[in-house]
Amino acid sequence: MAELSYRDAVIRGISQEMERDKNVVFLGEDIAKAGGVFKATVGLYEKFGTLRVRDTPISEQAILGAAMGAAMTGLRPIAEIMFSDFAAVCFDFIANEMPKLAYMTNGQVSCPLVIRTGNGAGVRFGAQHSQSIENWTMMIPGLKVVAPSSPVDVVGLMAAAIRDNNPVMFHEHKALYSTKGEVPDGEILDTLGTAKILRPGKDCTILALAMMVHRALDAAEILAREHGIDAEVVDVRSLVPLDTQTILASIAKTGHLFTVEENPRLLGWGAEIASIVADEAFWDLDGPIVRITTPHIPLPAADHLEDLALPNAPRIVERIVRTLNGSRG
Amino acid sequence: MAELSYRDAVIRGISQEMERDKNVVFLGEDIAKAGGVFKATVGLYEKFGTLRVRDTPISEQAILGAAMGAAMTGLRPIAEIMFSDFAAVCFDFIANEMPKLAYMTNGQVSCPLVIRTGNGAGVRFGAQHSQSIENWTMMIPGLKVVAPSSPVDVVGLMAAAIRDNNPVMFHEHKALYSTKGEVPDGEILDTLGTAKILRPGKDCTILALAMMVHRALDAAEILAREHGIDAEVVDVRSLVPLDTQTILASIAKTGHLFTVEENPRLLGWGAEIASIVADEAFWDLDGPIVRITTPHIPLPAADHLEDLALPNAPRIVERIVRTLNGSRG
Amino acid sequence: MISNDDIGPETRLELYRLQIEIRDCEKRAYDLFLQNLIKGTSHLSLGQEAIAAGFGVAMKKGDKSFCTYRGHAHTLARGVPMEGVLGELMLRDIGLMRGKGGSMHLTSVEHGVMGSYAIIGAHLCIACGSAWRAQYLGDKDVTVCFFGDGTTNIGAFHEALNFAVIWKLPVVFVCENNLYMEYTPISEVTAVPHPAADRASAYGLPRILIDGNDADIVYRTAQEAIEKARTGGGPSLIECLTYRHSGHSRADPGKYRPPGELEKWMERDPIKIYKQRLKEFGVTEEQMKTLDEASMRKVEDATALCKASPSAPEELLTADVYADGGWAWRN
Amino acid sequence: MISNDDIGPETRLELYRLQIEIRDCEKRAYDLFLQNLIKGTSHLSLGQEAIAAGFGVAMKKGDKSFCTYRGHAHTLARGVPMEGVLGELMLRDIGLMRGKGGSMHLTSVEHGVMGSYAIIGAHLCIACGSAWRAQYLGDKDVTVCFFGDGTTNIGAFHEALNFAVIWKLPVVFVCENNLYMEYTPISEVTAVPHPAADRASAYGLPRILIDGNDADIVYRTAQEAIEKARTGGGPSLIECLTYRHSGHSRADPGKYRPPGELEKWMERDPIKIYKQRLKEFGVTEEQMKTLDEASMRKVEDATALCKASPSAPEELLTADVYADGGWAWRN
Ligand SMILES: Cc1ncc(C[n+]2csc(CCOP(=O)(O)OP(=O)(O)O)c2C)c(N)n1
Ligand SMILES: Cc1ncc(C[n+]2csc(CCOP(=O)(O)OP(=O)(O)O)c2C)c(N)n1
Ligand SMILES: [Mg+2]
Ligand SMILES: [Mg+2]
Repeated sequence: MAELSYRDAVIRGISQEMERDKNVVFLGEDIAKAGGVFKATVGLYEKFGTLRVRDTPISEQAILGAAMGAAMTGLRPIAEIMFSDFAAVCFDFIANEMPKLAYMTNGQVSCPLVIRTGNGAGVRFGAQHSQSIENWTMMIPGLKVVAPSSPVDVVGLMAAAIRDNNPVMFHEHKALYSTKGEVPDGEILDTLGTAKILRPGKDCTILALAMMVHRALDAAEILAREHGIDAEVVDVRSLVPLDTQTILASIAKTGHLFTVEENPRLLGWGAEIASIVADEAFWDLDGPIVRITTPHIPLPAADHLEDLALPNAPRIVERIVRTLNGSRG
Repeated sequence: MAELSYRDAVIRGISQEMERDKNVVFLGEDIAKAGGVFKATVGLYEKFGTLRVRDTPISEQAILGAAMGAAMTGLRPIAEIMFSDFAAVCFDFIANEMPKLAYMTNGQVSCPLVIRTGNGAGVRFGAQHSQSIENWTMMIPGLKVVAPSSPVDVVGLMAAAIRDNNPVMFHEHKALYSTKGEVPDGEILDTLGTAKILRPGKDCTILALAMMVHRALDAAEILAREHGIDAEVVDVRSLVPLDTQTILASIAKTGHLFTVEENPRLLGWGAEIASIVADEAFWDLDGPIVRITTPHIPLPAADHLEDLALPNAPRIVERIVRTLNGSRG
Repeated sequence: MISNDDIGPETRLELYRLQIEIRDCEKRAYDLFLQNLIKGTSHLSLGQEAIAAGFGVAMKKGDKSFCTYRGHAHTLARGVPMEGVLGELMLRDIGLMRGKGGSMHLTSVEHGVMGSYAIIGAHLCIACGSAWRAQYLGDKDVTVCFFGDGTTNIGAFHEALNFAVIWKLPVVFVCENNLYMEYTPISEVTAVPHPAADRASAYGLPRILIDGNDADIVYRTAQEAIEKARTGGGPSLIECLTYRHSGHSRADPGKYRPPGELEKWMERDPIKIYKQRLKEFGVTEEQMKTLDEASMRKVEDATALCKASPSAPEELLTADVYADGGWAWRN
Repeated sequence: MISNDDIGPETRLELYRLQIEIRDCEKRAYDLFLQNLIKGTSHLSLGQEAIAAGFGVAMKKGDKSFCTYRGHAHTLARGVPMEGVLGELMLRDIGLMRGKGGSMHLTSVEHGVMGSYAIIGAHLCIACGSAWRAQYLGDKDVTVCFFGDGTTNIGAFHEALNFAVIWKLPVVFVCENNLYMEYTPISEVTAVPHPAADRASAYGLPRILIDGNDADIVYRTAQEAIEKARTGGGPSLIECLTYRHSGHSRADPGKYRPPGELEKWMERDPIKIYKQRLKEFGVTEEQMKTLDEASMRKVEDATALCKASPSAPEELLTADVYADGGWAWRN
């Protein structure tokens, strides 16, 4: 058991899989010799060599195309898209090529690859380098989508993503790279499509993802301490597949659903879950479903404005208290 | 008052605006001399000439970039992206450049342009030429998004989109191009952000968009005739801005919400509306919110499979009847 | 009758057979959609057969083809049965993808046809990946990627060419310059006269511009480029001059063509050219007739099989969204 | 002392002044983030000043600049006050965009700076649009688009160049080849030795490769290309050889550089070169000293103003999402 940073967990997860399977290869911009702009791939080049860890030109379409063609014919590539915002310059591969391949070919071809990318805000990079695009990828049929919140989940979900036979979007949160957590020794393999209850509670369910998980947990502590509200905090972890069983079971117990989303409001990931719950768990609900999200705006660069935009513990607490007080349920 | 096809309504709308404002220019692939692959721009080149209606190379990024740069500096370009699926090859402009410009520059620059595109299924074109991507665009802050269902709406919303000072995604439905409808003579100018109640009803609210509007209306007739259910059918028309007033008022009246969406399930446009209603109109609801969508799959080419995938009147009726019978509300 | 034949009689007859079969099959596809038996769209290679045939014969088993929506010819050229192709165009159960993909996405992995792609540009990058895999695993197969003149103006073309060169990948890029994108002449939208050949130098590649209507020339060029790739010499970019006799797709009557253009190119019809060539090498009318008849029989048999084929069962709608065969996005 | 001066003393002093001011301002930016007064990222042009200065002086009022995240220099070169630039880096209310955009998106429309773009490639296409507008309206302004060597390998570069040429747009593309993308040497990922110059022919353009560290050479080249564009001669693509003295961004110590490389380029420091040049043309140490001091005063005054500036009011968070000034996505 060692304490590992989220950043080093990325390296550990990739290392673990590259050691066990020589068909795992890794490409991206500045990922090899330089160890990545977030220093989240340091040492891989030295360890696995120039044939398995390759620097590329600034050609995101070629990066994902190469990963896809290699995956179709026998390799298990990992491709880095440096900032998740750049998914837009290669979105044809993410939305139209990789996820439709197995279906269009009637199962003749599969596409076992991982796209890992630096997602999310909090580092004052402004509108084009801070987006949370988990919802861009959740909406595409044929993709799988994960977004870990802790070092141990990074390692286990990375391993699961690399071993999965489908294209997996692996959203690493920029602002979490330097955060630390306990990670057991030895091989770690987690399961895609599983949510985690991080704090059991009976009064309401709070769903969160990636960086928002930590803010939801902070909020839950305040709710308990200052308002006598016992919130259950669920780390969704995987948007596709979605662990609806864990989510619906929690709501059956608490009767109240809140989502805490970093993505901008319209069609943020919580919208889908809200619509599922409002259909399948309608009679379990004792009050409105409330989504706490970044407002539907591009992100500002200024620190105080960015802080104001993202959901934080006080805002989460305020919304939940107001809602629960207002509920006649 | 003349009968016009949806296709000719596109031509009429663009013509009307190009006549009144010489800063309106139009570019795209095969749109000029050939009149467009859907024949929805026939005659514009002859009418407005080679400087205002221009054929381009197969360079979607250059097309949208040129439109954006021209819009920033004084023109009001209309850009065609032939099939909406191709939005993925120029998504950087749609998601990262155009919609963030005004915000990032603190209002120094605006981006008055229209991207019109052939959206939707029903023509057996398969997974890469049949997608409904209205949700891809709805989720981007700073964009406006419309999807007309009738020729008269095409003309009026096209005019409104061209006169709007923001980037507007104008989704034309491929399978509707040949459909006809009455269109008044003279200038037509509609308003973005307004839904239309096409069939008043008291028992439930059905929200639909583009081609699904017609299927929702068919379903409503069957519901009335065969099940004594009086459904209110609302054509959402504009996803951004969203006419939440009309939508919430309808639900306050009926107590039941159904959405009929052509986009695949996860984060289809109805998810956002469902989440708004489950929050703000929770106490008005007498039963579950049910979304009737294309399943979360890529689209098959085969006619019988494609027909099976898209929501149709019988499926809408079945779902609504089952839900209303099941409601204890 | 010419002697010293570098190509040889068997290969020549094979080049002829493939061109004829592609021609007959494409014509049949045309008839079938006139009979409304082909729904959806369809893009024929009539007039461009020599390119698919020349490469088809030069490629070895295990080599990989990446095609476009205009890919019937290239699929047939790898030995895929006609019923698999026509059946997919007709969206029947007998089709290569049982109707799920449609005419624009013909795929037959067992024949090395790694897919047909309908959004311009992407498959050039994907082909790089296939070649990268071969390079990494030490596999000896070569990847060949077919595309049109209009495709040279999209960004993915540029990224793929640069990428293939710097990694010295075993891939051959084949640009079929048929003078048009859909309806717009390539010359009106391209900064150089030869959209591919005039750009080879931008990737440090030699300029290769050939007559795409002469199967012998295509075959020789293909052999050279494939051999170069197979022996670690890296990628090639080949521009083949050709012309499509029919419209861009079933929807297109081809009105945009200047008068006389089609007629001029009919003179250079690859089949016509090749019949003449065979004569010069002493192949008799009878020999050709035998192959012609065999080709028509294949077309008739395939057509009968396709007409008799049902459409795919409804369970297929949700099959193979994920690699496990299913579509479950939730538990 | 050299006579027959095609550039002239005023212009030369202007070229010197701009280079010095950019140098001093960038150095101050560096100091400020060492003092943790600049949050977020920041990309300096130390060592590349001659390019921004040469074009800045050659461009006329009304001409449009499109820059990258490495755009402080190009923004200052259009006459934008230092406090607007430093203030934006410091994310204060006094910044060009009051802190909403940040260092990577410097924009000052009144000075013709139509924005700085942080996602590689896009702004080359956007610059085409600005030039198209000028062509369509008969405006006489020219659009200049600055970008780096690494940018030549992304698809948007290819689309923009082809598009600009076929429409004969009044746009000048300026590639600042500083030998690196972020940390990777451009030579390791590019199929040709000169990423821009060696690709000009792919767009039917002449090959232009110049010393980007000599402001006179940059200025002359800029004048020519801008004049050509202004008089309907269409676009140009110019590759300027240069080197960045600092790391890619504040986060980068530049460890990947081979020993001696930086030192070698320091010999070719544009400021050093230009001081020598001015001497040759008879400018005295005193004259230079006066300009140097004026520059430092500007930097000090700007710094003081920025430090005194508050951060923007919170209402700005939701302002200007739409052109009406607001952010309403619903009624
Ligand atoms: C990104 C993208 N843009 C536009 C289209 C529509 N489209 C389909 S085929 C075609 C013309 C392609 O021309 P070319 O590359 O010369 O191939 P050809 O059809 O002549 O074989 C176009 C524009 C597309 N499929 N993908
Ligand atoms: C599409 C895209 N990919 C990657 C990046 C990350 N990135 C920012 S700057 C940079 C290097 C650019 O190199 P170059 O074009 O030479 O410009 P320079 O920084 O040297 O001025 C990279 C890869 C980006 N901003 N956008
Ligand atoms: Mg063509
Ligand atoms: Mg550089």
